[in-house]
Amino acid sequence: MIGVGKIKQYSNVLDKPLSKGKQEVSLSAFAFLFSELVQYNQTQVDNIAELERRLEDAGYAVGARVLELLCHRDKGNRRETRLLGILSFVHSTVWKVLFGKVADSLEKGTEHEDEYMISEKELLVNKFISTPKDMGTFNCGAFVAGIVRGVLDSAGFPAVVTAHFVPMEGQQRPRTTILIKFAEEVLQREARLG
Amino acid sequence: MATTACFIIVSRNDIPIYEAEVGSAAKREDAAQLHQFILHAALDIVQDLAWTTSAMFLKAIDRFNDLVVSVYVTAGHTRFMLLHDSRNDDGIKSFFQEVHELYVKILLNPLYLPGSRITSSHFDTKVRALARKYL
Amino acid sequence: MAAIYSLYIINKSGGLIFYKDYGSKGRMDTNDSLRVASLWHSMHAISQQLSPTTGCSGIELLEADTFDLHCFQSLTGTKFFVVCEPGTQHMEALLKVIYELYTDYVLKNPFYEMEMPIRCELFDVNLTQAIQKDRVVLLGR
Amino acid sequence: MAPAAPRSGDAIFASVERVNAELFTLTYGAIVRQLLTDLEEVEEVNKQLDQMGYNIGIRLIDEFLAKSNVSRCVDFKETAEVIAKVGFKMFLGVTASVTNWDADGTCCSIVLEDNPLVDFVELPDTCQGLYYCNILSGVIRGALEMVSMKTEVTWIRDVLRGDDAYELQVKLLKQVPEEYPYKDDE
Repeated sequence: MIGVGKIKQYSNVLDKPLSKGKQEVSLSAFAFLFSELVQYNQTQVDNIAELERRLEDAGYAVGARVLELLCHRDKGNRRETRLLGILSFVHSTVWKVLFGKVADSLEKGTEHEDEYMISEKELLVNKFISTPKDMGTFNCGAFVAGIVRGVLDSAGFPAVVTAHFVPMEGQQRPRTTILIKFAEEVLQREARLG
Repeated sequence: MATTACFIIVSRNDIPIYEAEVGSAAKREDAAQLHQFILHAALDIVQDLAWTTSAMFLKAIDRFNDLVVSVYVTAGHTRFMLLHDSRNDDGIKSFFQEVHELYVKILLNPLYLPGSRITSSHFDTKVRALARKYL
Repeated sequence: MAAIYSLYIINKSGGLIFYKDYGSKGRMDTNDSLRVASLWHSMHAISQQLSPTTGCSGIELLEADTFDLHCFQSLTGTKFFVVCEPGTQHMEALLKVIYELYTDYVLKNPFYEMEMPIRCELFDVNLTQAIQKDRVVLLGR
Repeated sequence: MAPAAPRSGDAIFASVERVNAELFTLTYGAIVRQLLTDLEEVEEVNKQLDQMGYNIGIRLIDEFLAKSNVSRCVDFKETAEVIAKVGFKMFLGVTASVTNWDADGTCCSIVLEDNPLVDFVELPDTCQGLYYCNILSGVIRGALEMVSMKTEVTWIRDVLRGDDAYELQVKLLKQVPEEYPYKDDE
């Protein structure tokens, strides 16, 4: 059998160079995989809140890895130490790598000091998903909320992160807003660092 | 080549996940214990320092007799700490940066739990090789 | 002038999983639409046996004096058929577009269970747009 | 309307919407991690991954047919060729080749040049029996079953277990004729 399909061989995985992040797969491949992730988790839970939590947990571990990879590869080994820095890292660097574009908007919450919102008219993971009415406010974007929390938590900015559908007038489809509510310690440190 | 050098990796919540005596001097068991104790003592200095700079390499942050503590903090606040007697800052920085690349690859393994002990033997061999090369 | 009267989608065992009518002509209530679906499923299958040519894949076009019926069956057995005004053009192309919308907004929806009736909001939205866009093409004829 | 000529995998891959492979790899890693926590038994995880692949395959086949204009495959040989040449490229952007045909053309191997499911995976001692990419075998089995081909898909070579390539064996068990059983027997 000639060496068909001989993959560049490395004696061990650590010899392999880090990927440049240029390789692609079809959106369909991701959509089918994500749909299966949701369906599998539906069989493991008995209410919607649990389903959202499980999707978030799945995303959390992705976030922790994305932070280290992107700060090392795309950010030249620089760490984010300020709140606006980490938020713009998520809103642009993370979004561009994972979803191919910068997020539509990053806003500070109006009512609360510790709230920020990243919104997306068409969140990639929700592109083909129609959430049944009887699932209320459930949003598969919980997976993305988990990724964001994973990035923020690992970077030292613990927060509660949730995904919400927000209707937009004149639009049939609501946009998805990722609501980030930072922990008290983050705001105190920000104040201290001045 | 540093005669005495002790390298540890500490997770974000201060749990050691990797240790290696990488100095050229003969290894003495009690020395390793002492080295790790010194490094742990320096942790709280690291905690505050890390927020004052966006750099990962924090250089020398503490001293113990003729031994110096150099630290490197990754984006996820995993800390590489080196107790050494050599003065070769550039060598130490390169050592940390190359270990960082290895650490990212370990972390990208979905079957590795972030913050748990690094048990990959390949990782250990490569770290010791890097130490011989740079320290 | 409602060029397209109605659209049916049948699963591979003949069950109706989607029915939509466009305007009053040829409107069916739910029982009738179910009956039409299984009737068509059997006719489509029998036609393969009757056909003199081997490897025939069943009726693709049924022309009657008051309507045409264009049918597309995927290799997986799902049938899409549209009832429209006689002589309407582009129906094969429209059915192909609907098939692709089905693969996107139905099969990639985690809340859709295979072979069951389609209740996917995104499918309806995109279908309406596809039919409208196509109707413009028809009117522009 | 003359059936359009089947499009090459490259042509389709270039024309469809694509995402960064890292999102795909990291999401798949999250799935495997979830299964390992939920099921603990590595053999159970292998089964569940295959089942999840099957669930994807029975849905993905329609997109494959819709986008590739593939008309009915003459025989299993052509089918395997189309899966390798068109299917893997169209969805995963990787080339695959078909080899090792048996005498009567009902069993072959599909060998992957690259595998976007895997980036820096190293099987720890606790996961030695794991077939990390087992979702792929399920996808092929599910997809073929929807076009009336019952198959058995197993791993022959797996880089994560020390082999030099990823090789799947696809064995045709039964070609299920799907004439409509209109004799009222059911």
